[in-house]
Order: sequence, then C-alpha cells, then structure tokens
Amino acid sequence: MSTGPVQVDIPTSQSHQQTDQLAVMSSPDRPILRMVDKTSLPRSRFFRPVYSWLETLGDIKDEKLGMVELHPDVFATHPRMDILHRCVRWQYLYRKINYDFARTRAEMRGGGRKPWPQKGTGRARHGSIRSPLWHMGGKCHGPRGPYSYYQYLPLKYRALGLKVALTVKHSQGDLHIVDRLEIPTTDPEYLEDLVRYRNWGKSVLLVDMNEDIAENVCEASAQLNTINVMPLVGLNVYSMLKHDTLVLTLPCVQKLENKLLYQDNRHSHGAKGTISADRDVFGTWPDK
Amino acid sequence: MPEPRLLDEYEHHDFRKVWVRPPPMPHKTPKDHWTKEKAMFGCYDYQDILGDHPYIHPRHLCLEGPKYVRGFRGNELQRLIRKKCMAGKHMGEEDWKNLQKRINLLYRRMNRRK
Amino acid sequence: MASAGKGTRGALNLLKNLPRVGLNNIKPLPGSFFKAPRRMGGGKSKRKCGRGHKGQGQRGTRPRLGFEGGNTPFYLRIPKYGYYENHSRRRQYPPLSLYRLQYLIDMGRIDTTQPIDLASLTIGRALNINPKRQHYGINLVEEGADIFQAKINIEVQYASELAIATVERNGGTITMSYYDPMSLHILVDPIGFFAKGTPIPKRALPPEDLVEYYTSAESRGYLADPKEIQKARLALAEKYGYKLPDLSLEERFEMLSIRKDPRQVLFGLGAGWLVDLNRKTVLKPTDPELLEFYKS
Amino acid sequence: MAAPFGKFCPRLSSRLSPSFQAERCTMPKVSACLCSQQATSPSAEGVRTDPLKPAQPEFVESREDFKWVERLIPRHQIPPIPEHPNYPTPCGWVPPRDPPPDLPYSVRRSRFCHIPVYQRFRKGGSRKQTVIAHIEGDIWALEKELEKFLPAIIGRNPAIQVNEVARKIVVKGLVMEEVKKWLLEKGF
Repeated sequence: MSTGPVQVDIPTSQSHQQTDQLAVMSSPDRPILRMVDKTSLPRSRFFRPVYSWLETLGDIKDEKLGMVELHPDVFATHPRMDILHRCVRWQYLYRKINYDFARTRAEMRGGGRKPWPQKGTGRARHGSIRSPLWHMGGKCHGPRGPYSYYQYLPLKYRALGLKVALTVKHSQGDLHIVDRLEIPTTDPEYLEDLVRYRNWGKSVLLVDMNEDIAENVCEASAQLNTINVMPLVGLNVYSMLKHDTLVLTLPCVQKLENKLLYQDNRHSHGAKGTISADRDVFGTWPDK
Repeated sequence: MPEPRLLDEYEHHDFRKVWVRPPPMPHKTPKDHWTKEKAMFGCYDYQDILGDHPYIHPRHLCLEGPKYVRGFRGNELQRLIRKKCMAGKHMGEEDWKNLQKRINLLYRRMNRRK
Repeated sequence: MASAGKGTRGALNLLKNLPRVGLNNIKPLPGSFFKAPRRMGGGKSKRKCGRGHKGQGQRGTRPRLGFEGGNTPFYLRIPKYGYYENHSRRRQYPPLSLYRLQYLIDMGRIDTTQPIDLASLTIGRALNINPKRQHYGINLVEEGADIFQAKINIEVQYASELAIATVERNGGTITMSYYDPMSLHILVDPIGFFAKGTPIPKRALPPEDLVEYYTSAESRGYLADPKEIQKARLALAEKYGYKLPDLSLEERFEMLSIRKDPRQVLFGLGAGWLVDLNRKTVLKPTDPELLEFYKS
Repeated sequence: MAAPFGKFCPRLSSRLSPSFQAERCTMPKVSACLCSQQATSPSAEGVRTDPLKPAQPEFVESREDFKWVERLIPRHQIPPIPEHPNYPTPCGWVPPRDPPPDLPYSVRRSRFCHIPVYQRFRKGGSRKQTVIAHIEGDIWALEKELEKFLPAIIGRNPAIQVNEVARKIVVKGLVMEEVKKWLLEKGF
C-alpha cells in the first residue's frame, strides 16, 4: 500500500542506520513534527521508534504535512491476538444480562393434588400435574434469570489490549494521524469522498481529544453510519476493530502514550486497608 | 421464497396434480450493524485508563438490568440472597414466598454432603 | 515473507500482508477457553456417574467429619494446650529486614534526607501494615546487617540489638516508639484520614506491659532519658567493637536529631490540628480548652 | 445542529460528566465550615448572635505547614532509580549494560528494574519451573544458548518450553539464581 505507514525497520546488528534512513525520508517540506522522549525508550536496539505521516482532513487530496515519531511500547508492541480477543470478549460480556427465566414445579400454579390414586387405575404413578415429566409441567434445571455475565479483566490486560490494537492498526496501515478534525463543510459527501479517495475502507473512526468535537465533523458524521466520531476517553478495543480505519489527532497520540506508559510503570494498587486507588482525594492521581 | 414445483412422479396424471411446497424458512430481516448504538458499542469501557477523572471501576458502569445483578456474578443462591436483601422490601407476597422456598431448597442442595 | 524477521518486528511485518484484523477474525489461544464440560450422568456412559461403586461414596452417607470408625477421634484423644490462646489479640509486628530497607533506599523509594517513619515506609511500598490484623508496627530484623550502609533517622516499633547497632554504626539514629491502633490507622493512610475532616488525635501512651520496653535506653525507647540513650549508644559500640560516629559533626545533624513528641502521630503536624485538603491549609485550634485537651 | 457526542451514550456520559464527578469527589467540608467565618475575621466581635448554637472553636490557618502533608501523598508511579557513584549498589543491584549487548535477542528489565526471571510452583507445588519473561528478538537463539548453559547446573539435558506468543521461556527445575546471574553477565 503506497499510503501505508513508514516503518523504519532497522534491527540489524550493524545498527545506527536509523539516522540515514530518516534523512532520506524526511525533507524540508516534510519535517519530523513530533519526537518521542528518548529517555522513556528502553536501551535496546529492539525498541526503536516507529513513524507515521501527519495528514490533514482539510483537503480531499492526500497531503502529508510531515512525519510523526511514535513510541514503540504503544505503537509497535508484540501483536498479542489473544489479548485482543479477551478484551473484546470482556467488553461484550461485562454489561450483558440474560433475562431468560423458567418456572419450576414449585412456582407453578396448582399441582398439589395427586392426579389419580397410586394403585388400581392401570395408569402410571404420578404425584403432581406440574412434574417436569408432564406437558405444561414445571421446568427443571431451566434458566433462572436475570443473570449477569459480569467479569473483570485486569487493568494491565486492558491497557495491553489498547496497545496491541493500536499496534495492529498501525502496522496494517489503518492508523492515520491528522493535525485536527477540521473539515471545510458540513456536507457528509465531503467525508465520503475523502474516505474513498484515500482508500480508508468502509468504516472510519475519528478520535478527538475532548468531547467538544469540531461541529463540521460532528454534523457530517451524524448523517453517516459508518463514519463515527469519538473522544479519546471513549476509545476502546472493540470500536478500533469494528472500524476499518482509525484516525487520531496529534495531541491524542501524546496523551495515549502518556496514559498507556503510565500503566507500565506504576505500583500495583494497595491491599485493602492501605493506600488505595479508589480513594482519590485530589481529584486525580497525583502523578498521572 | 422458492417457487412451488410439480412432483415428477405425478406428472402423467392429469386429474391429480400435486403441488408441493417446501417448508417455509424462517423469515430473516437483514440486520443493520451500524446503528448509532451499535457503532458506539463499548465506548467509555476503558475510561479508567484513558480518562482524567478519578478512577471509576467498570463495575459501576453497568447501568442495565436490576440492581441486584449489576456488576455481580454468582450462582443462583448468591443471586437470590442478594435479591432478598436489595429488593425484598418491594416484593409481593407470592414472589416472596417463592423466593424463600427456592432459597431454602438451594441452601439444602448446596450444603448436601457429596 | 521469508525475510519477515524474528520476534516482534517479524510478527509486525507478517501482519502487513495479512487481511485486516477485525472482530471477525480474532480468536483466543487454543485451549484457553471453551473446555469441554465434564458430563455427569449424561453422554455415553451413565453407569456410575463418577461416584464409584456402591456404598457410602455413591449414596452420600459418609459419617461426620472427624469420625474415625469407632476409635476415639483425634480431636478428643489429644488434650488441649494453649499454644494459640488469645492469638487473635496478640500484637503482630511484620518484619522489615535491613536488606530490604537498603534496597528501597537504593531504588529511590525512600528519602533518606528526611526522617523515616511508618508513613514514609508505607508510601514507599516497603510493606503492608494493616491495623485490623492486629499489626502494631514494624519489626526491624537484622538480615542484611553486613551490607547495610545508609545513614538514616528511623523510627520503628521493635528492633533487635544487632539491627540497632548496625544503624548506629553507620552514623544513623533509631527510635522505638509505640502507636496505638487508631494512630496506626492514620500513619498507614494519612491522606484518607485527612479527607474525613476530623482533627488529628493524640497518640496514646503504651500499655502496661510495653512501658518497660519503651522507657529503657537499651531498646532506644521514645520515652527514655536522652542522656541514658547516649550512654547506651556508647555501650553498644563497645560491645560490638565499632567506633561511634560523632553526630554533631554530621551535615545532617539537624535531620538526625528530629524526634516526634510522645503524643504526636505525624511529623510536623500536632495533635488537634485539622488538614483542609481542598484549600491546602492546616488549621490549628486557638481555643484554650482545646489546647488544654490536646496538650502532651 | 451538530449532535454533541454525549447524545450517543447519554447514560454513561452523564456518569463521566464534570458535574457528577465534582459531586462524587466532594470531600467533607467540615474543616472549611469551621474556618470560613472565623479565620477570615479573627478579631471579630466575640458576640454570639444565636445563643442556642454552641460557640464554634477558633482556628488559625497555616499554609506553610501544608508541606508536611505534601510529603504524605502516596506515589503511584515507580520513581526513577537515582544514580549511584559505583555499582553494584550496597544491596547488590546492577544496571543493564550500556550500550546493550550485541546479541540476536534481548531480555528487558521489569518495571522495578530487575532481571525478569521467576520461580513458578504448580500442581500443588510439585511442578517446579523457572520462567524467563520479557524476551525480545530471536527467542529460539536464547533457547539454544540455555540448552548449552543449563546441563552444567542441573546435571542433565534441560526441559525447556518456548512460548512465542507471550515471549516467555519456561525451564523445568529451580534455576532462578543461576539464570539471573548468567543473564547479568551477558549484560541485560
């Protein structure tokens, strides 16, 4: 794919070819606009930043404004497909409630009387007309709802799921970084044309920093089913996989890296009766 | 819907034509997977990782269904005991009686020596 | 494909040429989900249903717990003895070794430029203290005495003689002090306590059986006479054969000489004070009645 | 009209709204109530307007002493390790070698900066295993080197499992200390 991501694939033992390759790719009209904090990178030649184009939604034509450096721990982690599955499964199940219910013989009306005598009728012996053997009888081992499928997936698994989903999107060329979500019109056709021209697939998820998303994009996407807008807080593994293409704004990238790397470098939450994450007296975690 | 067809073996009997129709298939309406609700499914599920606000456990984001099963998973006895505690006051006489009967039965069944 | 590479980068290169990952084509690791359920009494063989052949096992009529088939059971044969008498009320002191303390200091999790007490240890995640489990503080144990090198002013609840000697040999000071469970709750989670909006209470004095320990200079008790403590420090140095460093020549003499008031719970915050976390202020009472009440 | 985002998930977004959060995070205002009138007008007339109400205690406000409270705020993030004059540190910790060793694989340190080799006991403690985690690069190269290294320690051919998905190597037997030392010598 010609418009795919630029992955600087260097890990040869000679090392330090990175600067040469970068010099080839970056040019005065396409400068590197964002750099990763090098101190946060592990000292190993296996962890090098990855790169992506910075694009813009202002014009249908696919213009590249420059290049963006991405943290390898977020955008080039090991692609754990099983973690993706666990995350999606968790999202699907944890709020689900099953309302199926069947009455037992005790809860049905009647059935207290013996239908016919035990002996002498020539018929099979029965004690109640609501026995599960009977037509219109009670159900044994039936569903006893409402029943919740609630389960909890540990915070670190979920953070890893987000990283893997971002990695997969980036490595398959489905992650695009734009300067901001600004389009010139409120016409949904503009968005459709843009997506078609840039070959972004059938569905697109546009992610902005806050909940007050630019009006033009909101209005245009409200009339389209498969192009959706979401704030960064709402970003999740299910939506990323449901949509073909993910579009992030540049500030989103920084915040995503901060939030996800924080999960890598924190103490586990305290045991009961000691320091707890639930009790947040300052409004946020002090060092988050 | 398949077309009705004439069975071959009865073709030469002019007077007894048997038209056979295969059993009707269940009618399927095409699903729309991109309604606004479905397109936004799972939104905010990772708010405790990505959000700036204080930590909210996902358990507290389960807002559907009766209160005594929200964010709670247990066997039938545990669910019923929770129901008794949380919704017992508002139950009718019949329901209360059935609930008690069921709890007693399950209590005995679970504590039976195996 | 052949040059996909190894490890993560190889996997990512492989992903480039695969179909788009979506909800339709992810699956778990084989064997991690969906185990075939064990079918009891159903399926092909419904002969014994996993309960064995005949008897009590099959019918569920086994005798009561502890029954030994007619013998005098174990629980009646052995007489009682009070090994565990009052075990739920005994004071517990979870151990913290000198090695672990040195490790925490090396890793930057404990600040040695400030006096160390239980609050700074729990914030550095040194160990979990739970007053509900009858924890009364820390026992500083001597494991790692040979590698310990830090110069600290530490306050613990119990320490062995060698542990005391090790801290003092390096030019540090150590104090044993008693905290009642209420004060311990505050020490373990101070911010949670401030959020309640109640004034900091007075620390209680030690119970009768601990008075001797906390007033003796040998154990560096917080109620002991400072002159006696200086004598005991010299005596201990003589016993273990090291030269006691002169603290008054230290750069951090001021820090090393900070001690809490016997009725004070947290460093710098007195009894009866209120902390307002919203406005980031500390409120001190001026009412003479209150001052009288919170006087140490 | 542009639909605000909250329209799609109204119930959840109301949960996350600033007003709800403000309500949830409100701390008891006891101390604030106590000081609000008294502290701002310390020398106000000592007249009690309502004789039925008990007199509120007087307080002096101090912002300086809040520094003692700031020391007590729990840290959630693991602090960076300070630089030491020489290594190993008194407790025996050694940083990874810089520049990293030139090998086809690497073992990354854990978040506490330890070498990620762990012991694992399963099946009621009878299955004893050693796990090497956080392996990057060619995991099979590390496995081959382990196969050469381990027989001298355990006295037989080692049983090694390689988990390529989770990037872990599991060795039968308890050889944690030896493997840690071996990896440290390699420079990880």
